[in-house]
Amino acid sequence: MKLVTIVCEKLAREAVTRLLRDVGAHGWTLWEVEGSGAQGSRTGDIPEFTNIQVEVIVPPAVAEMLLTRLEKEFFKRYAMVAYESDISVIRREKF
Amino acid sequence: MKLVTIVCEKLAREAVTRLLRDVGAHGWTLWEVEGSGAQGSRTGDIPEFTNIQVEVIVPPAVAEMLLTRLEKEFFKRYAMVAYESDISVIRREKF
Amino acid sequence: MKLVTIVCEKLAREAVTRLLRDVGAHGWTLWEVEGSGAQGSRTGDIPEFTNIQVEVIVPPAVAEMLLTRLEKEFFKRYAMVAYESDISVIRREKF
Amino acid sequence: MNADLLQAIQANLLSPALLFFVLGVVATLVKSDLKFPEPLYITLTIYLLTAIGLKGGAALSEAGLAKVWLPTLAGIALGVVIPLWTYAALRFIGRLPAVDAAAICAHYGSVSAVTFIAATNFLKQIGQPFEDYATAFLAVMESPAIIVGVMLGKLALRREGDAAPLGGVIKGALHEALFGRSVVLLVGALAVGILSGKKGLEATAGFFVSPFQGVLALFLLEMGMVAAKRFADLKRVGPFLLVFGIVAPVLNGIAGVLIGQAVGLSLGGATLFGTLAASASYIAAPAAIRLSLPEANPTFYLTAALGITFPFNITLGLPLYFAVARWAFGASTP
Amino acid sequence: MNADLLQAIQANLLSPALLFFVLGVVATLVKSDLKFPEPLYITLTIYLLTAIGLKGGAALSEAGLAKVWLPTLAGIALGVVIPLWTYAALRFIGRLPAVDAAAICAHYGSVSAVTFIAATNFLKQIGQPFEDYATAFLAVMESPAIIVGVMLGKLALRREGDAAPLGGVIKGALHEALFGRSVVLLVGALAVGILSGKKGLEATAGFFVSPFQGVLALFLLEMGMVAAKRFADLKRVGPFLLVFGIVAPVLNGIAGVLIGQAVGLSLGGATLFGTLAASASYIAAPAAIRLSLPEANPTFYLTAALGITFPFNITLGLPLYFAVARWAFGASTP
Amino acid sequence: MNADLLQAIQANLLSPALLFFVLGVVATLVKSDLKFPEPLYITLTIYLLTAIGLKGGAALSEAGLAKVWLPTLAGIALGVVIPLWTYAALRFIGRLPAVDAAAICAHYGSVSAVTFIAATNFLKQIGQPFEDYATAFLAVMESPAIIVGVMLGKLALRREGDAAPLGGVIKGALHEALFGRSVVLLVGALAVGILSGKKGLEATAGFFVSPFQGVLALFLLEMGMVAAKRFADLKRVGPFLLVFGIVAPVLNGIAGVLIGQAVGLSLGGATLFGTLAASASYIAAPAAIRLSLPEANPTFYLTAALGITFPFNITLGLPLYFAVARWAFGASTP
Ligand SMILES: Nc1ncnc2c1ncn2[C@@H]1O[C@H](COP(=O)(O)O)[C@@H](O)[C@H]1O
Ligand SMILES: Nc1ncnc2c1ncn2[C@@H]1O[C@H](COP(=O)(O)O)[C@@H](O)[C@H]1O
Ligand SMILES: Nc1ncnc2c1ncn2[C@@H]1O[C@H](COP(=O)(O)O)[C@@H](O)[C@H]1O
Ligand code: NA
Ligand code: NA
Ligand code: NA
Repeated sequence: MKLVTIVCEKLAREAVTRLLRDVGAHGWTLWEVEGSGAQGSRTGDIPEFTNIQVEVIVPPAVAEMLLTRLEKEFFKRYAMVAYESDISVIRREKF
Repeated sequence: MKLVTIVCEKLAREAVTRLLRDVGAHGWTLWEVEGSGAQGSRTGDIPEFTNIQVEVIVPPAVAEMLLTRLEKEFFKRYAMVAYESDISVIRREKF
Repeated sequence: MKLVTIVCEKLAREAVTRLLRDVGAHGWTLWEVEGSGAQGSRTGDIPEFTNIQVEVIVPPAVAEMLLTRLEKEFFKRYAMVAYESDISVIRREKF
Repeated sequence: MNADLLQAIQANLLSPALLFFVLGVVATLVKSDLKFPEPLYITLTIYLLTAIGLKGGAALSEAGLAKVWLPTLAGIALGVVIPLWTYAALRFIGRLPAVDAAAICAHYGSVSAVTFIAATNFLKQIGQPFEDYATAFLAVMESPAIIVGVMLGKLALRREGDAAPLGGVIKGALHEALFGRSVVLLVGALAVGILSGKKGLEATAGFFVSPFQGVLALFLLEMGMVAAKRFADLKRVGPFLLVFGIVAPVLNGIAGVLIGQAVGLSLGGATLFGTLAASASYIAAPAAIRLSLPEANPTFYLTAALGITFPFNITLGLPLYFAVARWAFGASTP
Repeated sequence: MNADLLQAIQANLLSPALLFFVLGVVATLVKSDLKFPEPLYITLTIYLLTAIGLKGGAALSEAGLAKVWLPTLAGIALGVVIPLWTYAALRFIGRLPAVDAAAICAHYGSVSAVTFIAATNFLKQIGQPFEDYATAFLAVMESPAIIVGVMLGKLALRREGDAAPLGGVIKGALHEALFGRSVVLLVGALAVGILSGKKGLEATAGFFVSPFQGVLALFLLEMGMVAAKRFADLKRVGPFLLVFGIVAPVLNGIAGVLIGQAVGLSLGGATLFGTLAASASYIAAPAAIRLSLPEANPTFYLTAALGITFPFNITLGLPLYFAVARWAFGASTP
Repeated sequence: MNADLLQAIQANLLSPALLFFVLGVVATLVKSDLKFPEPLYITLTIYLLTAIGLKGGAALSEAGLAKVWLPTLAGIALGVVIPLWTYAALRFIGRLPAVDAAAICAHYGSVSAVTFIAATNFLKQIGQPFEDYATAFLAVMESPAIIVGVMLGKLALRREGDAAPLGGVIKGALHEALFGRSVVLLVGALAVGILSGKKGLEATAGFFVSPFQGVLALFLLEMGMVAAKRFADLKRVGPFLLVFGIVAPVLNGIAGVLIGQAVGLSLGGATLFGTLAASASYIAAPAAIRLSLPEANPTFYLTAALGITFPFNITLGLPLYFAVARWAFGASTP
């Protein structure tokens, strides 16, 4: 299985979770983070300047599709970073 | 070394950390997250509907034991997801 | 690409982010966590007893340098754990 | 009588607290991005419990034990009896699995602090005096039902072949029932109120008394959102639980009012006693049950307690229990 | 007149609220580790919006609709006209990209609740009466400009070849403009205030009224830090936007005062009306724009609204709009 | 005299603030899941510091500088002398490592705002007047000891062969000591209070004054939990530090009272001055020391300051310093 991690501004939350449903993820985990990157530092004190980190467990094919669509549709619009890594889950059938 | 990640409802916290001690983990890291999965969305606004994410660094043998016990004892009872991944730590002797 | 994860006490935050800039990381992501380890449990209720988790995406060479400097300069001073893992990012040129 | 009830309902529904509750429901239904952060929810809970505990304790220190011991015992008895009859109803009429019936009956036997507070608010709104030390009944009624419910559930699991040692689980449930955060805050603040007395309350009244009703209104805004999020689960729990979520509090509420009168409480006090009997816990019980009876399905008990009974009680239930009390006390129209 | 203005400026700058704002700016500039956690920021926002809504609603329920409909319509009209003229200025004088101009004009056409609250605070400080129901104008002026701005931006993107269906985006923007958290809280609390009336406000005054000015001071401490963090971006937005961030509110403010007078508001009310016109949204608009016009660069609109216009308005703007109102009303030195 | 002391102790222990502190200790000892979220802790800290700063500043603006400069200088002097003698004691009697002695002495030379606030609360409780501008002494006494302690520590590390450049570290420590969040809030709010004066305080009294004692009570509930969590470390710090954690504040407290009297303070003011000398910092100092002297073991200084001295001071210390002041001023039983 793949774990896809997305770090992006909080205001993109709706758009990101909608995409996750679109590509067929069965669940996700999300929390608020602070960050610093090319688009300045996001200090986490007011909602307009907070990031979220989203982690989603998906099969490799879905991971690929997800990353492709993030690159095409999101990267020029939102402050965002995304990557995937290998994990081994219990209850594979769940994802 | 292995990093075992557990995402589960906050109310399982005591039970999970007890298990970690049981299997011999020397430490853990934990924070609150929101989530969505088979058992509905956990919106993070009141403690009854919040998740926690627990990350624990353990040797491979311990990781295996931990995941087995999670599967046997926890999965039918709690909203939960668990997986392991490979990491390389500094100060291996610590874990 | 490498993902370096650092879990340390919140009071080391300034020192850690300074180090990240020093070794040439282009960004980082950070949030507050609770933890338990060799130096006792950090309960996350007051800033003096909270941890942060820092995640930073860097090329392998930078990751190595970062971990080496953490080991040399930070580990005897601060409650801290650090490890690296392999990830594949989109937009490699960013990091 | 009917006109009285309507008037009481109207007075209740037009209070800021209730209107904010409705606003919370509406905000969720229109999918607003309004959301209370968890630390705010916890802070409001801490505030409401300590404030009511402190006031109740100060009142206790004035009233003395003589007036309080009988209704206190009655409250504990109710906390044992309510889970027993509701368990039977859920199991044999509702045909729910034993462990779910046990979990639900623990919630209905235990009490909801916020419902109690809303009731004091309602009585204040309509100018009906009540015993301020009634908080003590709230405090003693939180735990017994949880322990009864957990024991019923564990016995059922045993019969189904679960060999887990009972002792440890009961100990855990006892600990949670006695030292869970809501019980500790409430009982602790009661003790602080008793020890520091009227003088202590006066010194801190600018924080614990004057802003109280406004804080309650803000909290009910959040509770409206929390309750409305459970509405989606209403179809999942089946028609029996929907009916149960309204009939059980009404029956418990009427019984509570009558018992309250029998043990010597005033009209206002009996209304509060009825409200306690009618209310279903959604802070102490869910935490304790999740820890001690994780086999029970939370959708059932949370939806019933939060999605049905809580909204019913704070909107129509309170005026109803008050009307019952007025009828029982033979009171004439004021 | 000049002396009056100076005196008003001084009264404003020496109020605790303004001084705490300056403290926030200083704390950021000296790189202190002082930081408000996000839940506190959100809590303060919720408090201020519900408190002002409740008060406004109670005032509305006394004043009646007859007095309110004309200025309300005027407010909505301003919310449509301001984004149009500012869009033209940003586009053709400032030569900004169309989508950025659209985003910015939405912020200046919409309103800042905190600036409005600071204005009521200022009027209270100097003893100038005003219409308490003015909150209603704040409520209706939040959304129209956002919708106008999003439509302008989407039309521009179309011309540039973006083929995304307009309908969905406008629907999303409408939803955010009507049900975004600040609008829901403000309109909802207004409704609560109207329904529960003076009695409801009195019951909760210990929370929603007496601590209000102090809470505002604390919030402005945070706003000082937030605004000061934008100062670093001032060089990035270019000289035009710097000038725009001060000239636009002044022009809008003067227009607002005169229109306020024309539709029958008092001296204090016209000052508030001018302040609303002058203020730039930094809660409702950024969220809606980020969702509906993510192509626009947030550095532009956030820096202009938060880093320039907000500090200008609450320090010098308020006394200025008041001076304009005094002049318009031909008032003599008090 | 003895009877007086007992009575004062009782008055202190039966105040809601102290009782809530005890409740926090108990909640931790019985392993309740009660927990304050960090944002609430930070919010309470911000509130207490700004409230006390504002009140102190308003008092200063009335009193004028003439009355304040001498005790202020005395306070700074104490902030330099206390770390010197405690360092010597820790090093040569306690035989602690130099860097740990340096870290601890910084905490005892610096001051605890909450202990100070508890002292004002105590004096109010027993009806003893005091100088409201005493907050100014609190403000100036936070930093000097931290700087002294860091310098002592760095010199020690040098002798042990650490070649790190001293300049940078001292600069960092200075920055933290002068611009750390607690100092900025306190000094900033003092300045706001001075500038906005009595009028500003009155306008915000509904937030910064009337709820103050209640907020303190809630905060002490949290502090009770925080302190009790350190109790587990008591055995780890050794018997010397246990004794030091009580003897040092008593000696410093007596010296503080006498010096306070010598520089012209009233009975109440001298009690506060003694409390400041006796108190050990647990907000400003730990942060600064952790950053500038990370080689020091936090278990030592946090356990001593939070686990021993803080609980001692707010329970028995306050009445003791008051008794000393009464004796010094030759006051008869009231
Ligand atoms: N190298 C990095 N390592 C970890 N997180 C990063 C990195 N670069 C950016 N981020 C995160 O991604 C967010 C958006 O990045 P950016 O679009 O570069 O501003 C930042 O606010 C960080 O939270
Ligand atoms: N596919 C997934 N990816 C990431 N997190 C998940 C996924 N599925 C479930 N989770 C997390 O695990 C929690 C429990 O899952 P569940 O038992 O499926 O409701 C959810 O609330 C999420 O936080
Ligand atoms: N085995 C582990 N797995 C995950 N996190 C750990 C582990 N050990 C320590 N930590 C984290 O690192 C922090 C510092 O560790 P220590 O220096 O061992 O006290 C702890 O508070 C935990 O948050
Ligand atoms: Na009940
Ligand atoms: Na405007
Ligand atoms: Na001291």
